[in-house]
Amino acid sequence: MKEYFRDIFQSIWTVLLGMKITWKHLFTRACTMQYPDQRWVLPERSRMRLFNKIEDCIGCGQCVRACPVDCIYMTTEKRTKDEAPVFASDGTPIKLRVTQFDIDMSLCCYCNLCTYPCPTHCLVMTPEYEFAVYSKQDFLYRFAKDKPVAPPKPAHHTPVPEPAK
Amino acid sequence: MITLQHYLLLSAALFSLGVFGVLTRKNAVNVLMGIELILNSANINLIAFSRYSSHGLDGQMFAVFVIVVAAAEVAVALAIVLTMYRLLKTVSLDRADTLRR
Amino acid sequence: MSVFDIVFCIVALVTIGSAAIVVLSRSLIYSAFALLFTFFGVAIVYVMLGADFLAATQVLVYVGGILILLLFGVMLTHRLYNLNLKTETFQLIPGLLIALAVFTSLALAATQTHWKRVEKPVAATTETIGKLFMEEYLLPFEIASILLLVALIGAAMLVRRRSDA
Amino acid sequence: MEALLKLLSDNVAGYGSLASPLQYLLPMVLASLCCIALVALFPIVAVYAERKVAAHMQDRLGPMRVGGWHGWAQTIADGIKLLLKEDIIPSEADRVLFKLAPLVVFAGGFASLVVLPFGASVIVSDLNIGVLYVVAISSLGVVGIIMAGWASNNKYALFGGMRAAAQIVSYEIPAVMAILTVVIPVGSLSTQEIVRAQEGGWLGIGNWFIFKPVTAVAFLVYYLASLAEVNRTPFDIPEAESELVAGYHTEYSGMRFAFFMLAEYVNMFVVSAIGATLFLGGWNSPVFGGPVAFMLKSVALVFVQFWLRWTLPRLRVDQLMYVSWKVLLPASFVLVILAGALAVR
Amino acid sequence: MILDNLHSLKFFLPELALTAGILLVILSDIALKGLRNRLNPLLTMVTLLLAAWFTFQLNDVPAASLFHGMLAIDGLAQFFKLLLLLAAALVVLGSLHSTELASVHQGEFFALLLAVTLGMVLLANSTHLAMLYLSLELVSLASYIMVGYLKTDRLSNEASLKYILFGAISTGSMLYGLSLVYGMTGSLSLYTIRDAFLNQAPEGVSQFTILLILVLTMAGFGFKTAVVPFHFWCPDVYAGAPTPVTAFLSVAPKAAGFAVLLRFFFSGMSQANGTHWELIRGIDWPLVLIGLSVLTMTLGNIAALTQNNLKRMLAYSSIAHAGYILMGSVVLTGDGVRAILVYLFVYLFMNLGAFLVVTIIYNSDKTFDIEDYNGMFKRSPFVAVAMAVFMLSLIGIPPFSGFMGKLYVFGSVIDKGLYWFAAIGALNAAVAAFYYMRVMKAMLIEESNGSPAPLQISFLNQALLVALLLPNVLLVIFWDPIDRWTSASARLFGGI
Amino acid sequence: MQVEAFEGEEMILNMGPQHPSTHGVLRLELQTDGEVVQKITPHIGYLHRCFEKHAENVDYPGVIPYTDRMDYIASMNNSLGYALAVEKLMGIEVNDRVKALRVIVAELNRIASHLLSIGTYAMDIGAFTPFLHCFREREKILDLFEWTCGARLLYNYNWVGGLSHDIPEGFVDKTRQFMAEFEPVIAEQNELLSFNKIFIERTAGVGILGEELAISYNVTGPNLRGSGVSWDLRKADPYCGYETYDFNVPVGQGKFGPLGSCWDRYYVRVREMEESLKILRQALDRLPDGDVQEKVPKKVKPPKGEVYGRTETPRGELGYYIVSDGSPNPFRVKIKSPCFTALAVLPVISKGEMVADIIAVIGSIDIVMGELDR
Amino acid sequence: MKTAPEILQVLQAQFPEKILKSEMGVLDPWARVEAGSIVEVCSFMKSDLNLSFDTLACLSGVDFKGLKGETERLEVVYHLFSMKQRHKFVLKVELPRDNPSIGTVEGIWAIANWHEREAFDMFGIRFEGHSDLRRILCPDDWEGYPLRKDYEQPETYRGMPVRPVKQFVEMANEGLPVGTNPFKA
Repeated sequence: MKEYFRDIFQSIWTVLLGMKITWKHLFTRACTMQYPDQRWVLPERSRMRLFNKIEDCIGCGQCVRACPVDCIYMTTEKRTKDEAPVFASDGTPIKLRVTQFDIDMSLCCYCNLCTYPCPTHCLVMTPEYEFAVYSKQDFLYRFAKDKPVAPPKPAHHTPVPEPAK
Repeated sequence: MITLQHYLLLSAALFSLGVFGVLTRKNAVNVLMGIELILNSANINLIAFSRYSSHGLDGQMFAVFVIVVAAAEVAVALAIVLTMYRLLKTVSLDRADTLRR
Repeated sequence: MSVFDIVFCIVALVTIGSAAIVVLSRSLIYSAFALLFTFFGVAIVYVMLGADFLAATQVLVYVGGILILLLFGVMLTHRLYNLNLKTETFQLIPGLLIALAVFTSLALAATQTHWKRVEKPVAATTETIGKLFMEEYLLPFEIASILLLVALIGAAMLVRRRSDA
Repeated sequence: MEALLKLLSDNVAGYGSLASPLQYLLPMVLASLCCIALVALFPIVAVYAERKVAAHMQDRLGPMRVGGWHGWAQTIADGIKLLLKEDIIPSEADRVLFKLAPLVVFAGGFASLVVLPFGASVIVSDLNIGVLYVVAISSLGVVGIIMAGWASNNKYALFGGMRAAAQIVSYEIPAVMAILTVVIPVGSLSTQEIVRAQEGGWLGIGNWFIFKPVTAVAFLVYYLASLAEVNRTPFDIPEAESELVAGYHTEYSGMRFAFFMLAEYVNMFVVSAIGATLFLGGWNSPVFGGPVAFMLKSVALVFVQFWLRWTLPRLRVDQLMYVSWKVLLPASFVLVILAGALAVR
Repeated sequence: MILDNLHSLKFFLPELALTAGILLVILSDIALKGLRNRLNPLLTMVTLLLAAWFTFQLNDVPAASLFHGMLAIDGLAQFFKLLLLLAAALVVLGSLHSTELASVHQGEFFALLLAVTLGMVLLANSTHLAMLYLSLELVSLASYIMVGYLKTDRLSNEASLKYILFGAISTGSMLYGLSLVYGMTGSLSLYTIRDAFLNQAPEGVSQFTILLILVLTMAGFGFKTAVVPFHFWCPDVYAGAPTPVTAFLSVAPKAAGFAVLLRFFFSGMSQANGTHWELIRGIDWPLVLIGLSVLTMTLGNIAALTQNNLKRMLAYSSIAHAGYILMGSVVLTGDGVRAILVYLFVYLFMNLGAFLVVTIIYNSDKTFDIEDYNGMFKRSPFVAVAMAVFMLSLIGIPPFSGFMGKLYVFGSVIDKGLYWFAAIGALNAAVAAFYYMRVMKAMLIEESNGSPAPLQISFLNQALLVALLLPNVLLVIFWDPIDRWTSASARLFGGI
Repeated sequence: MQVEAFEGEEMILNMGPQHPSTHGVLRLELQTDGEVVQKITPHIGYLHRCFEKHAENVDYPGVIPYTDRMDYIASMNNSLGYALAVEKLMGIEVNDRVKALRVIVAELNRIASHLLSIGTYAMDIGAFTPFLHCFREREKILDLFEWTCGARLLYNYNWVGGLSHDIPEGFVDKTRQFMAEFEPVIAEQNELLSFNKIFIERTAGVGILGEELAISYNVTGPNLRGSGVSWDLRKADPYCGYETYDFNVPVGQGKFGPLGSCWDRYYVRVREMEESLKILRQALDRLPDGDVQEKVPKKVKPPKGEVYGRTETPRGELGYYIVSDGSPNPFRVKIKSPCFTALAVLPVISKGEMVADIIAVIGSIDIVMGELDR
Repeated sequence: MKTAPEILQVLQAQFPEKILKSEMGVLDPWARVEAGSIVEVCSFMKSDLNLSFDTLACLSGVDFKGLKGETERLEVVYHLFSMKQRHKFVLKVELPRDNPSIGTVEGIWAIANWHEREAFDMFGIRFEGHSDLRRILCPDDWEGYPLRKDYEQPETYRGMPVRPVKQFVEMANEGLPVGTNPFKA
């Protein structure tokens, strides 16, 4: 019997306590950010959109190997001796012509693993986060500017997951 | 002009529909619905007569009791029907024939 | 024909029509929901007969109590999720004949008899009913409460799962 | 309505010479138009208010875009969206009942407005069984809820419908008992009579039933029971989204869903208004009486419903029944007996 | 003399005692978990005794109408009160050692039994249609539950389902009939109804409507008394219900049903005139009852002939007895009413006795089949002989009290000159002898086909059996007080 | 003719895979009798990506983004476990700064995970406001993470032999500020939710998980501690220098109703947040200098062998069984998921409870389907 | 608390013939048990008061195929821990790759139920006596055992393609108008 009334009292009391808290919050400042009007300033390390400065790319393919989800596709061909030497902005000579540098952003897992091994730091993740597109196909980013001179080889493509040999 | 007879005819119709339901339906709950129709028809009678009675509200008082009894009756009947369902997994009256066998 | 008459005709039609659905419909659940309209129609008939308290009681008890009980009865006594709760009928023709005979005789009685009747104005009934309950009808009132108690205990006893002997 | 009739016949020349049915018809139509306006407008405002209240209690802002200032037009936009949405009926559902159910639920709430005393003469019809009428007519909604739950052909919906029915039926009893504690001293079921009985007193509020010992507790009982009757937290088990998805209206969308929402908010208003009528003095007020005071009181009670909803978790279905049968019911019995004893004295 | 509520209370003590008993039993069932199994029967018995004592106290008060004309207190009321209380007490004792009931929780059982008793007492005395309907429903509702008390038993459950469906339909029809009565007379009180009929112009009373009312209302009374054609429920319910409940139903509600039948037709539809009643305005209700009576006893007896289940056989036999009892009601004389009372009184002992034997044998053998009763004499001569006495009494063989009931009933009919009616009755009694004899033959003469282990009978049941045997044997010898009591009791308020 | 026991109305209720409170794509097949659940059959695998197969096809560092995606609520802890396991296999010992930073991010992530768990649990029970209050605090932690490693959810921060980034300038102060703001929130949530009578009624006494049962089902983490077993890998099998921190292991006490109920499990999480704050404070105080990437190998190629590494994630013991064949790709990686074992015990502890209780139990064992299905 | 060699000693004393091989010097010392007696060994390890391995932390299948210097086989690895004694041990069982079958330890540690279902699902190892050996992560009608080294992923499942029909890059290489350089502008 005593317990019965204690339970009733406790119910009412804890409900009142809770109501006190919500009442207090009714007048605290909201933490919402009004997104398109106010904008988040992302820290510089933010990993959002991949960008490749193709001019600096030496076609080493380290990023392709590092990518755990195989979303980077690269085709290169050797520059012939007679072509004028090309240098990346940090002075690295570019021996390969990158005829295809595609990143399928719809597959990217934003792990950043591709950018670390890049010797010329041309592949970076930018803090740019508004890159929605109307068509999913547009998530295939094609960076390569050079057209292939040699007959095209089949693209380096590893389906995910790769079946065991 | 609506007169007493109209109400009585309405109640007669309800009563016979109730009797029809009671006689023809196999489902116990459905039979209960027929019984409710019968009780309602009697209540219409009582209240109609009360409207045209010379003194007092006897008919209405009686009707109140009928409503009360109807509620109690339905509660008990449904309890029995529910028990039957638990035992036989059906409420069809033609399955309730163990007693005849 | 006055407005009153028209209303009565409509109400009577709805009442009888839905009552017919109750007893004729092959779907149990339709029968149950048709009862709603029957009960409501009857309540409106009460109002037209000047029994406003009775009308409210009718709605309260029949719609709020009995109909819900019946609905629960329907749902608890069938495989819950079987949408076509079809029920069978038997002895359709004899039943029809008997019902017709009953209706004819009741209708005859209703129309042929000289009922005792006086024309009197409609008056509010609630207070009178209240007084009657406390005076002339005190005993039935008390007996009705015992009846309800017995029904309550009995019904609870019957549906209780464990018989805590 | 009677007041409206009088107003018309007093001020409109020749009104009295109209045919008698017409004479009654016009105020009837006017009154129902007012009710429809209330039914349509109140949920729009209340939904917006609830979202704002909820948002601020959660340190959010809530709708801020539609219509400019603090997103005031959000619910209007939502309403339009609901109206324009495709009308989906599950293929295995029972079409007739599925379509009928929202109307039945809505009718229950709508019909209750008839006896709400907005002001001394602002009432559709001062029935002498007013309170009983509200209690009776509100049971219509339960049937509609079961209908919706059944017709959807969805287990969750049916679960919700059955729970709702059981819940509303069991909480009706303490609610009615609590109402009785007011009816007994007043001696009338008419809502206007009850309001008039609370006139005057200390500071103009001393006669309100909430300031009297027995009825104050009764108010608590009534308010809790009414929360359960309109399925609000902590008693929102029929539509508990974490268990039953959305309860009986899981399968509803578009217009029909809007009807359920309207009915829910109208019901919230009705129970609050009845609470205000019975316990808070109705349109009585020391400062300014009439419809404004009545609405303010009702809205305040509605606000408390919001407040509780955004504060509390919900009970389990058996605990719900426990609260009804073992806490509220005995309490209300005691209260009725006390009220009767006081009335006799 | 019509009394108001407050002044009625002191004449209402038996019923008050019963009400208090119901509440106490329920409370003790809830509150005293440890004690309740022993306390509840005790409480019930005390309640019944107290009620009986209060009834005795009221024996000499003048006839009156209580609670604004709701109830009558008169000789008939006193008689039925005592009869019903006695039946209830005997059934309480008989149910204590019933294995059927032992399997379920019994707290509610006694509350229900008291409720039925209260309902019956009120039913027997009510003179107001609302009161009549309510008390009828109280009796019915509680007995529906009692019939279905063995809720895990299919038979019991089916019996109660049939009972409640038939009951609801019958009482619904009766209600419709009552509403027509109200319409014709504008009143619900039986006395005012009679006055209204008396004062009505002859052409105002439509014979057709009256007939309709009689048929519809008889549906209700006939249901309670198990009169053909409202008897369909009876065999199934008697067979399915727990045996003590069957015993109770076969005696007490039947008696109450006859009581209310007497009240309705005698107080409400006829006018007392010296030693007999006169029909008013051509309401020839006995005509209907004669037909029903003949039908009832004939059908009941013929159906009983073919039964192998003793409970079903007793059910049909009880239908037949209802037919005999109904004979007393059609003669419109005080003797007829007294015959009914006498018959009900002796029927109580013989029928309860027979059912007690059934209970005892079921306790050990778990059977109701007559063939399984073979060789009972070897196993327990006492039980076999007792059963024989009850059977002989039921037939109406002279030294036993059953004979007195038949004597009074047939006598009253012959008195009125209805020789053919009496002849039908006698013929029926002869037919009935066949199936009663069959039971006796099985128990006394036939050889046992199973193990002839001696029957185990508890001391309580033995004592009870003796208590039921004695009236059957001795009443004829000490008949005088019974004769005086019944003739004093056959007196309705506002009647003769 | 006597039927001994009633059979109730049995019906099958499908809860999930799309249901508001199954915490992802869990499907439970409930066999109910009215509101009471008689039998529960969990059906999992809706989120199955075959992580273990993936892991065999990428090199060791490439597995880390995948581990992040298992328990996406507590990615830091997942990758930490993997990194530690591989380091153990390769015999790399990282410097103290890396250790301390790993502790800091792991504990921050633990708080974030528990906040989400508590918040969604409140929502399961029907209280919406605590959910958003918890999320508000969680966002602050995610801000810190984003600042540190550039991502809010899937960090790829713990590398084999080091960390991807050092903490940014001012991180310590920001974290201290967060801690100062966060501590009163715990008390407030306790008042608003934990000690609310309705909440207690809903959770205490429901889904009792006994000690024996828990150990037999290898239930770990807060679920195990909720049953009163003081077992925490940070104490029992320390890693990252946890043995040098001073903190307690909160266990369930059965304060309301029997021990091991939903409330106990819930409240263990609340108190663990306080303990995490304690650890954080010590770690921030001592944070030594050093290069977080000094040991990061260019080519991760562990020797032939195998290792079973386990860490205490917010959900319990997360084990990595790694078999190396000496090549750059792992030969076999098997995850022992704490959610897996917790869900396995669900049918046992919630049998005979009501449908609404199932929600409470699911919420209290705090499963993440990403980790469960892998 | 016992060290691994001590545990091994106890085991060897108890089951002299059943312990086929063991390695102690590694990170997680292990012992290989004869496949037929794993239930026996496990129940001993749980019930023995000195060992009291009360929990099965992990049960893994490993498919040794295509590994130089190793016989082709399936292994079931039991990681056992004792919460009371705070020590650990690893048991291994060797099974043939075709039609592997072993007794269930479900009766010893309840969690084995799910772990064994997973091993069955992924490797096709049958656990004899298991109460409910169904697939757990894959759909019931999935074909093949995904974690076996020679598993070939099916092209379709119930008519649905299992992997994307075509990657965007393939479409681009075929000259379809797919993809842009969003940074061109």
